[in-house]
Amino acid sequence: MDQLMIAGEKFESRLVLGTGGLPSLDVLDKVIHCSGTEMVTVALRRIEASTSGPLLSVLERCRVRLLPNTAGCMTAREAVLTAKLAREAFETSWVKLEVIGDEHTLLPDPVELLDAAEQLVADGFTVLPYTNDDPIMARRLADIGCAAVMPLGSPIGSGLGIRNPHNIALIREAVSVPVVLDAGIGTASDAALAMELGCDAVLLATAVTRAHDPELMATAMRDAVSAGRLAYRAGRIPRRWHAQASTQVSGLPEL
Amino acid sequence: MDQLMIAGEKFESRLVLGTGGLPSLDVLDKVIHCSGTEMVTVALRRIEASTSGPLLSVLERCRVRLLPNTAGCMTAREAVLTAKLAREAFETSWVKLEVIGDEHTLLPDPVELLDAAEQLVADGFTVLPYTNDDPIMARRLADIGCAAVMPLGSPIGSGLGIRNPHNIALIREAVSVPVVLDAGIGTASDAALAMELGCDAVLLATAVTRAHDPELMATAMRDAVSAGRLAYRAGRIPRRWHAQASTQVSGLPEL
Amino acid sequence: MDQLMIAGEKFESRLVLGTGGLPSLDVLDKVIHCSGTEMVTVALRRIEASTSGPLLSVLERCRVRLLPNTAGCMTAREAVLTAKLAREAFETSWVKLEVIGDEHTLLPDPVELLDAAEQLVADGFTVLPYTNDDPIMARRLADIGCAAVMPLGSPIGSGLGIRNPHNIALIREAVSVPVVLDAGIGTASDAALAMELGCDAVLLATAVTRAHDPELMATAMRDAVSAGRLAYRAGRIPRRWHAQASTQVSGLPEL
Amino acid sequence: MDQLMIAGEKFESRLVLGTGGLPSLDVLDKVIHCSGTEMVTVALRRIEASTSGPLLSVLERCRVRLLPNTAGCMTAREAVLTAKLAREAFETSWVKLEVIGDEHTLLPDPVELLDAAEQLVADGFTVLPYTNDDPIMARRLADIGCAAVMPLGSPIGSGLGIRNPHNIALIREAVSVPVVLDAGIGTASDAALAMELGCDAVLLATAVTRAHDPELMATAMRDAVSAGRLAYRAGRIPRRWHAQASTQVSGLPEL
Amino acid sequence: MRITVNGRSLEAMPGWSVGDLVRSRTEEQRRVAVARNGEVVPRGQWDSTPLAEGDLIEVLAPVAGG
Amino acid sequence: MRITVNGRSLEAMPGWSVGDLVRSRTEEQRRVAVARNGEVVPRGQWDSTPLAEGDLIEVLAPVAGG
Amino acid sequence: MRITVNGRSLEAMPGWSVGDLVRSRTEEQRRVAVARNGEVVPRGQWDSTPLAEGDLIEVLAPVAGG
Amino acid sequence: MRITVNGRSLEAMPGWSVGDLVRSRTEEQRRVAVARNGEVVPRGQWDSTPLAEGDLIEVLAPVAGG
Repeated sequence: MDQLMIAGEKFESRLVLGTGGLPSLDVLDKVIHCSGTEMVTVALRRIEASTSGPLLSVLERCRVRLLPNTAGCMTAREAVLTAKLAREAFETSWVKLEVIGDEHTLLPDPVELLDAAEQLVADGFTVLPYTNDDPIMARRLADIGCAAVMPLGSPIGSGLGIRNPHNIALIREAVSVPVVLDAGIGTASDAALAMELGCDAVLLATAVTRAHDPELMATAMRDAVSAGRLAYRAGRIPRRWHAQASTQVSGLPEL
Repeated sequence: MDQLMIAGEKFESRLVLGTGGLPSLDVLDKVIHCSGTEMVTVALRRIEASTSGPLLSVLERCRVRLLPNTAGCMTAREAVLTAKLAREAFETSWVKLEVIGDEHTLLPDPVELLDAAEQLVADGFTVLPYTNDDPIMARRLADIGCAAVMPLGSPIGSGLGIRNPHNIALIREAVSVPVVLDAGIGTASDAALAMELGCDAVLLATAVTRAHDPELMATAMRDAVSAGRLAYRAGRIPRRWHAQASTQVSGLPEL
Repeated sequence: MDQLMIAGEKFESRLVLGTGGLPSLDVLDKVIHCSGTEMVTVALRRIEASTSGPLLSVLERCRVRLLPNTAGCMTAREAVLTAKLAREAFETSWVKLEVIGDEHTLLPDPVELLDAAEQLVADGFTVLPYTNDDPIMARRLADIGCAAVMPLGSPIGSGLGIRNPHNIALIREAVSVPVVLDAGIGTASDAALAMELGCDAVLLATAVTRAHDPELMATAMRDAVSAGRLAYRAGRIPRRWHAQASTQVSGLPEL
Repeated sequence: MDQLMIAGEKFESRLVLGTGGLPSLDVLDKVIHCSGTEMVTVALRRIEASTSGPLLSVLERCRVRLLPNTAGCMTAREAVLTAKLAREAFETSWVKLEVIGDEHTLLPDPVELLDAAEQLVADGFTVLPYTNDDPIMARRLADIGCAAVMPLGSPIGSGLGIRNPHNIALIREAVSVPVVLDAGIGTASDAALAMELGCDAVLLATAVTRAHDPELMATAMRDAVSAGRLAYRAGRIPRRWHAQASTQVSGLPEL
Repeated sequence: MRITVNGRSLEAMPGWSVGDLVRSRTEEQRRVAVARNGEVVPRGQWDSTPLAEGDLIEVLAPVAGG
Repeated sequence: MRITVNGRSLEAMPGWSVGDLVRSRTEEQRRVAVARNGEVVPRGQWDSTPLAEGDLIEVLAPVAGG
Repeated sequence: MRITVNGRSLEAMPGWSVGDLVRSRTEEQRRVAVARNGEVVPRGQWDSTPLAEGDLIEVLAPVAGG
Repeated sequence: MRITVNGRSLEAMPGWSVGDLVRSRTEEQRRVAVARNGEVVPRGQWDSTPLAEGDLIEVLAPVAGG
């Protein structure tokens, strides 16, 4: 079988789902079900602002692995502390490591990210860093012991898709850990393309949660990730400048 | 249910499969099965060059609708006669109308195509013309009574995907008959994109039959067409220049 | 010298300028001067709506060739009559032949266009047809005696640039008459790309006349057309997947 | 006048030329002359491998500013030492800072680059760092006192152009120092696009030095940079989904 | 005698020619073109072409164009 | 009687019909179509259509197609 | 004894522990995490961790996240 | 006295300075830079810098560069 393996854990689904942005939590279980995901991201906020009750009952019912994020952190210190608090709250040492460098673009800060990743790896965390699409950064993150690298396609929530497919392909060449395309996916073909470029999985939230019909889009993304992965494994035809007949020319009658 | 309707016929699958280019016919039924298609294209050639036996037994076993093409014809006269011969041979009045203007690009000739389409419509055929991606041509073909229009993404067998998505979207605006993206699909994300642009179906051959693993690619295309259609119906998020947080900012702790 | 030759006429400039859309005619001569153009398009309208006086004095002062268009015509009959009226008014048998198929997209109607082109060629006109980007149509127009073919990059005034560079390159392969990229240019790099694809000239109006600063943009387009043409002649480097050092590696010190 | 200002120095030309890759130095002065550049990059190698004589006589005759690079360095230490040696040899404190992370892609290493940049700025160098296209990295380089940032369009010598125009535009928003697009330019339209995105200058070598005709391509690049800059200043038209007539509709006759 | 000129119906003086009509519309006759009932009337025939009941006339002049 | 079948010239038996010709080429006549001098010969008329001197015949059968 | 909890200053009961504070905020203590002066307070130490003058406390709970 | 110059080991004359070494390599000393054991030797100190056993010397000169 063609399973995804991250840090020794097996996954049938190659779609990681972010839960943020849904109009209401009522549809969360349906969305998770339609997407076929086995891992969803969650976060921590001050208890007054939290919605833990409904959220967690759904997530437990769905039996999905929780992947806490460090969204909103802008320094390694904040991110490391947030990861430790998440380990307490969610009883998992897995973390989607986000260290943001700018509030408009929400792009990751490479310096703070590497610093936080090193500290967390040293502390025994399974670190999945949200990074830019720079192959050198990806290799550095893999070299310091991250369990996967999660390059962006475009800014979080922008729906701009994969702006630089060449870099994603170079990242796939550069590291041996799983590559998870994270951020920027807008629609199904973006997710399929990510997989065709050799990504091992796709992480998305907004594309589903803020779609006009989140359930339909969740199903679309399930199929898109499957389609892209199968196409990658199937080996696509080469691109040609001119045409190539798909019906034999031999035996063409003279009419 | 979200069915495709062409000339009053209902289809569950939105993938039309060309059968040309397979290394051997042994895998044809597997490929058809994996693709989930309900309609495949076939052609006529001189009997010495034909492979009718195995081909037809497979196609009959698979219970798929046959869509004869007029591949190789360069004039309206040849195409009309070929369509009539196909009606005899395959006992169907449906035809994928191809009138080629150039042997390198295999691009359709708009003048001969319109001429042939008018004659065949008048003769009671259900005409599905392979056309360029010009919205005006598409409207003309629809106006003269074609059952669908089948604009190209790029040259046949080129695997260049959809070179002009804008035109495909304009064609979707311009006609009320089904739009079937025909020719140029190279991989799964191309097929998904076609559906996201509003196409009602995708017709492809080479992308599957000449893939390294045709069965896997057939499955990929099945999922890609499904994904693209669902995404189209689900309503994608808008594109944004900057980012939009997918985790709430309210309640962010001060750490 | 690298001159453009259309119907036996030599041009130093490869930029044809449309005059429509300027905020006022006061800047027309400056714009023409900055662009370096030697041929501008003009039109005929009912005399009450016309602005002939100032327009023509400017154009005569600039000593540019006039290229009347048939903008607004939707049938071959209208276009042929308009061309003949323009021949009377402007005393030239050159015509930019436009036959529009749709008022939203202003895309050319291939059937009416071919009909009108044949009639005008037979009547001794020098016909420069505005056509879609279909290589087969371009070849047909050349075959019936058009002096050049003018494929679109994208819809008139859309500023969407060249949506299908592949087709433009195929047109360049398909015909021996000059290829003039007409319609859709939004900015300088679009015009440069047109020339790099092998076009012999670029025709644009809106990109300059509706720019925030038409004079600056006219200069930009002059340089862009020159740059693209020179790059085409210079022979660009091949594209590589990986890098190639631009500083020699031999003699690298050990520091 | 629209001058480029870097570290208090004024430049009329916005094209910085790399001298590596020429078939022979005989054409160097012609290439420099055609390009109109006022600043060229040079390097240091072991004296046995050097070509200093002819090179320097040409460069002195051309009266261009020399910009030594640190090409080939893979650590901050090597790069800093190389910069200091270049300061000795070329009697300039300006440096194109390159610290490469990978020999296949020659992509910059963000960690070593920041380290080297900080040391060199502290030592009084005018640092122009070759960086990836990450807006956060660009801002960090600007914040530590670099005189400009030089993001890549694509890998050195690849000719793949600007793979991620969105990031280049975001970098332009993110920093106040000059942005010089460095690496990846393949042809004229790439250089024009860089300027249209708001870059203050373009640095290229291979596109000119390895072109089939370096002199012609140098002229092309001069015009392309000018065209792109003028278009940026002129303010391009908005993109529209549909068309906008460039000839007035009022007064259209009924023919 | 009723004719239509540039889409407007009007009463033409009896005996008027196309030339009279054009002159009544503009002093500057260079660059003007005239269509009568779907046919070009060449400048040289303006004065020898009488207007007739029901004529559809278009008198056109240059404008800037794309 | 010389005729051309699928591009090759041959001598046809006197009195032969299109049906005879088809049967001489294949047992499996389902899915076969015949053109004679640029016209379709419907299956039902194969036996009642005699071959004539100079006939251009195309006997076609299915192949995989794109 | 003044402390700051989730950004708001308040008067804490003398002798209160972190555990007392958490319980005063929610019945559901599963999935809750507490930071005190920039350090995690593990669940097991809540009750043995007294609050002190000027403590900066963050009491956090799950939310949906991207 | 063995030293390494531009990657090649060689026997240096006793008492030689960096300046002597450079002059032995090239007449044109403008635009030349020298590193000794990972440090720049400024032109002004070439003659006052004696070579020592085991020195790692790089003598560099300009090349075209990207």
